[in-house]
Amino acid sequence: MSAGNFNNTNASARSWFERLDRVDRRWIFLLMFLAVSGPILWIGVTGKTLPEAPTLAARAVFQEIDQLPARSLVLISFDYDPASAGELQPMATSLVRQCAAKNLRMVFIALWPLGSQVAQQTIQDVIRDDYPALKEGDDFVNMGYQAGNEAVMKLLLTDFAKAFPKDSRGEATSNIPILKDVKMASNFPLLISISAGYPGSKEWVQYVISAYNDKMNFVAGCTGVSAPQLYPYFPQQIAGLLGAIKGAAEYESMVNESLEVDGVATAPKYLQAQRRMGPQLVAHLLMVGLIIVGNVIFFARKRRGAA
Amino acid sequence: MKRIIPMWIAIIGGFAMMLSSFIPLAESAGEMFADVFNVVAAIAFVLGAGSLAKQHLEKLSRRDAGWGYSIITLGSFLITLFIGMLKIGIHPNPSFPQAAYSGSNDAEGSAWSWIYEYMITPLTSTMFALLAFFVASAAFRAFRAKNTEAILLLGTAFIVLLGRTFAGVVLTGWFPDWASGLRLENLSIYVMQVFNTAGNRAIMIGIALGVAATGLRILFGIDRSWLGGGDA
Amino acid sequence: MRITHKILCRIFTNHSWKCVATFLCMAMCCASASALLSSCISNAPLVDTAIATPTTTTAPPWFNSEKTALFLWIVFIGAAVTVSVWLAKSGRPIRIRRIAALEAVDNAVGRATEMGRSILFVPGIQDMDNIQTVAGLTMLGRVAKTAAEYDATIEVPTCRSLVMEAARDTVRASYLSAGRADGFSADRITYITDDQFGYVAHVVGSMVREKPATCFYMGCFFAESLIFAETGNAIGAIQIAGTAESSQLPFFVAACDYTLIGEEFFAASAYLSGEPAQLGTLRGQDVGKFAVVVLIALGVLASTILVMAPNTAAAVWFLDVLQKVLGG
Amino acid sequence: MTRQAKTWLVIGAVFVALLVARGMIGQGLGRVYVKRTDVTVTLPDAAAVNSAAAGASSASASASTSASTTAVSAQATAPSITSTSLASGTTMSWQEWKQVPPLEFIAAQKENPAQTEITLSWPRTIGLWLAAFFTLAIFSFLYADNPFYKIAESLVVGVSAAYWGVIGFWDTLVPKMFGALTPGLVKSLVQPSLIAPEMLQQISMVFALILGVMMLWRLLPRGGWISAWPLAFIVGVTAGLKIVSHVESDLMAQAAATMKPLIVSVTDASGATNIWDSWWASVANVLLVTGVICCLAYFFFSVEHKGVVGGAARVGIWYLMITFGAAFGFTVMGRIALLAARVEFLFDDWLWLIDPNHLRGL
Repeated sequence: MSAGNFNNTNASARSWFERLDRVDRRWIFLLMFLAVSGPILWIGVTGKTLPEAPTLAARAVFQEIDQLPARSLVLISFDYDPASAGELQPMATSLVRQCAAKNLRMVFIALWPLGSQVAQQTIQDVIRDDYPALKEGDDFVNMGYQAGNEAVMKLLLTDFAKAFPKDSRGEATSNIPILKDVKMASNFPLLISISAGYPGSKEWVQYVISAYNDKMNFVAGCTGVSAPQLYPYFPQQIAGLLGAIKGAAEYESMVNESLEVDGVATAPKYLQAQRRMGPQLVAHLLMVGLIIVGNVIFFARKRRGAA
Repeated sequence: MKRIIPMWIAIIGGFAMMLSSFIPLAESAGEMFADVFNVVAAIAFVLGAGSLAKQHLEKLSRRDAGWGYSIITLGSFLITLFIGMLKIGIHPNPSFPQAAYSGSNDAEGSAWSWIYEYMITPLTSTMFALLAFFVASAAFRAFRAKNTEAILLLGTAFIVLLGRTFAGVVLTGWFPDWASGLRLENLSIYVMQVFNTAGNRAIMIGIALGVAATGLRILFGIDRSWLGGGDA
Repeated sequence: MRITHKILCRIFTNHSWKCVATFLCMAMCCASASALLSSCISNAPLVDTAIATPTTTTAPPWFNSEKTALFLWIVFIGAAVTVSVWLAKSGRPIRIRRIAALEAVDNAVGRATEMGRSILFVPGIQDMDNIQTVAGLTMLGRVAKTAAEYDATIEVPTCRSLVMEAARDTVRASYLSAGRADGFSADRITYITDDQFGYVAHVVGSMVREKPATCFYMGCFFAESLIFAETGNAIGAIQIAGTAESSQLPFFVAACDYTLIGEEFFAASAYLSGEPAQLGTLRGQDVGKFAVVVLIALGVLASTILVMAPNTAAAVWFLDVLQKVLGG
Repeated sequence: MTRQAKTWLVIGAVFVALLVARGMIGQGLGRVYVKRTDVTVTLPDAAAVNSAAAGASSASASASTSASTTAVSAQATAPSITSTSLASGTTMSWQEWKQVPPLEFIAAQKENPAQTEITLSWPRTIGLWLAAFFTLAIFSFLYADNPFYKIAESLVVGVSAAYWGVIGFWDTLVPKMFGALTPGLVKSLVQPSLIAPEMLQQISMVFALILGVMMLWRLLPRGGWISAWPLAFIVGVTAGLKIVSHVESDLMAQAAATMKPLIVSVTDASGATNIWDSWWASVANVLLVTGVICCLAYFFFSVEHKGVVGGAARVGIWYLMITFGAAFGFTVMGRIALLAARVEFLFDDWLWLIDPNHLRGL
């Protein structure tokens, strides 16, 4: 509704709701900034986080990884870039952490050009820092980025080495011990995709999972914006789904709980998602408040118009 | 002739590609096209770069308002291109030291990664973050109960917004077990699995038909507006 | 060369080659129907064990029999479109329902002329290998033609080099067909950057500076949809959006004046053209939709019967056939 | 001075004052420390390379027979490399700097105040301040368009356009096209582990090169129309490919998934039918099937929305609105997370106001 509709309103006769209705949207921007930055400061200073109650979809992710026998192969696809890291990095960190703690063998791939870098960073933060016993090539490997979107996925169905001929260090796939028995994607009992859009989890379902639903389990982490498109696939094709930072926080709290050692505080990098739920809560309440105020204005004006 | 030949190229290419999906021998044609396309798009970067340079050089030479910003754009473009194309300051990959360009541009501490980390990341992700402000102003303005459609739109958004935070747990967490389906977090999942699935499914089926009809319009030569409007 | 030219022109002006296409379609239809039938018979127990392991199939190398159903569907849709086009061209009237967003295009372009401001057209942020970009460009052709007729300027910033080239061709030809070849300027169709948010930064920046009267967003959009739409709203522009990216539809619906939802977006170009042949394809689409609705209804019926009376042989068989038709 | 200019001045002054105050309290703010590591590699012996290359197409076998020439060219591009000749071959060494948290610097200083291993990195510290400036410059657009935003906008356009061009060159053109057409060159300069290209791959890349050259023909004064050919090929092939993939994955798969029974009986562990669960599951299926059919009715073009179809279409629109509302609600979460990440960058990395990751031992 454009402001032009109210040009004939006499400025002095404007009632409170009309003034509120025409409020400069920059005030809303300021409120949003405060709603996000306030809790960040507060949580940053006090270090307190809100409790989480894991939902079904997040519990399923945890169980899928938990039930795998040690040394199982897991294919982890980083289909996002640093622009979405705010939302997806906490999931990636927790997923890699649970896999590393379970002593699963991880193969990282990226279908987004910058995904390889993000994967490398995650490897550094989780595996190199906290699980230094795991060796690159034997226990995990980063295969880097491959251009081609779905074409790469289809190629994975038949020939892993052709899709990813070398890893990010430049080592040929045939020389990497962890990939010795890997011919195609179905050699991985579990596929994990952390995706921010196209290509991402939806394409994995369409091109890979639907081809072998019974041989390969699939869990996905996604941004809030792609979650609605993925829910139809849960729980048939996507066994577990982490939707946005909320899903990440639920899953993170489960992983932390399972790996908790008495007397040792969880490292702050494993609390990222739960910390970010603070600003979420206040900002969501602000949005809810804005919608309510907007409708109060609407009904007040409607009544005035009818009177 | 200048329009007929491109049209035939499109028609033949399109039908051949369609058929190749059904011929086991030619099933990799799609992947091959993806490669070919990526290469053509990478080569076409020259055209984009040319257009970018042209628009800013013209602005400069005309001394248009804000020509100073054109210097910034051109300068940063050329410097970044120079650093990246020549892999300035990148050491060879330790596994293959004999290959001078085997190192990755992304190596930590390189000029390239400096540009990435301190320019591209803050600029693009802050641009992305502006959305948080825009969802708020859009919700305030557009989510008003004007009619049934609008009520459904804002009502669902309301439920999901509340159900996705701890507030939902506080507000409805006390519901007894037999009414647990009405707890906000479960309600939002129910909405997702039923209404959202139905809506998305219909949209997807519609899109599939739309894509098929659009594709066929092109392949039958009915719609030539992409070659230029009308039948000129 | 001359002769080939003549032959080709003749073929195209008459559209008679479409008869050939139709016959081809029908022929292939029959061939594949028999293929499906034979596969049904040979697979009598209907146990699919070999679907995921392509190595074990013994299909002839010239046709993948697992895709028979898909092939049939494409032939069916193709035939539906061809027949509808045929009927439309033979003069049978077509009634197409009103699509508000498209009715508004003329007014929106006219408004820009009246206000002496430009029109902004964003053809999405994906490359030419995305069908939405192609659909966006066909729409650009229509909008540019109207703009040329109304003497309005149209700005097209693009996110890909190839899209820029294609958009230039399209707009140039639109101006030509509107008889205003002199009004075309390639410099209004520019490449900005491949980067999603670099592109957004530039487009919204120029939006607040140039204040276009009308904004079109037609193509494949991701997160930038709402940044565009809210900025456009703030500068008071009329906004018409169209995308098949279902995750972005909510934002366009909330912040734009008109939105083409999914399939409507693909129908837009045909609708605006007003040509019988193009409108005919819309009816072809409807035939496809009707078939889907009928199949779903039958499938629901059969599976419900199965729940109520398990082991009803007829229902089992019928459901199997339906699943096969849908590639299951 | 206009009102807006005054506002900007006030905001700027308050901001600078706060920044100066912040700089004087506690540990200060906005510094980046790096740790030096030395990397030394030995170039493979020329003779060994020759024998390996002759033996098999092993991945590490280099096609280059002149290790010293590549070393020279490496020197030219990377100034800090020093190479020394040894009996067995040539070694190369260079220094790398890794970012470390301020905590490590403080610890190292405490141990040995004269250490030079961990130092303040001026380029990265300047980068950090620039990043903070850019973040604020983009945020300032929310208030109004202004010179800071314009600078940020001009920069991001220039830098990112070049960035993607470079990515296209090194990640697509070099491995795919040059790798197929001039494998020897790519092997010796860029990727010694390159696998010899197949014939088909080479043919397709020659084709791609021809299409690319046709595209570029436009830059020449004559014959620019030929660039319509590659575009036509791309459009046609895209149309053909997408028809097949959309009909398969969207139309057929989605329709098949919707053929659900309207009545569902859910049995619990003991085998008895759970009436409530069955009822809810049945309702869900009925709603789902109705929704899909009604939404499809909305999309019918050649039927006016009147009567039964009109009613169905209206219900369809309701479903679509619920779908959109849900998607909107879900998305808000992601958008706020992104803003939170930027605010954390400002407060944590730059201003050192909070320390959630315990990098400074606050």
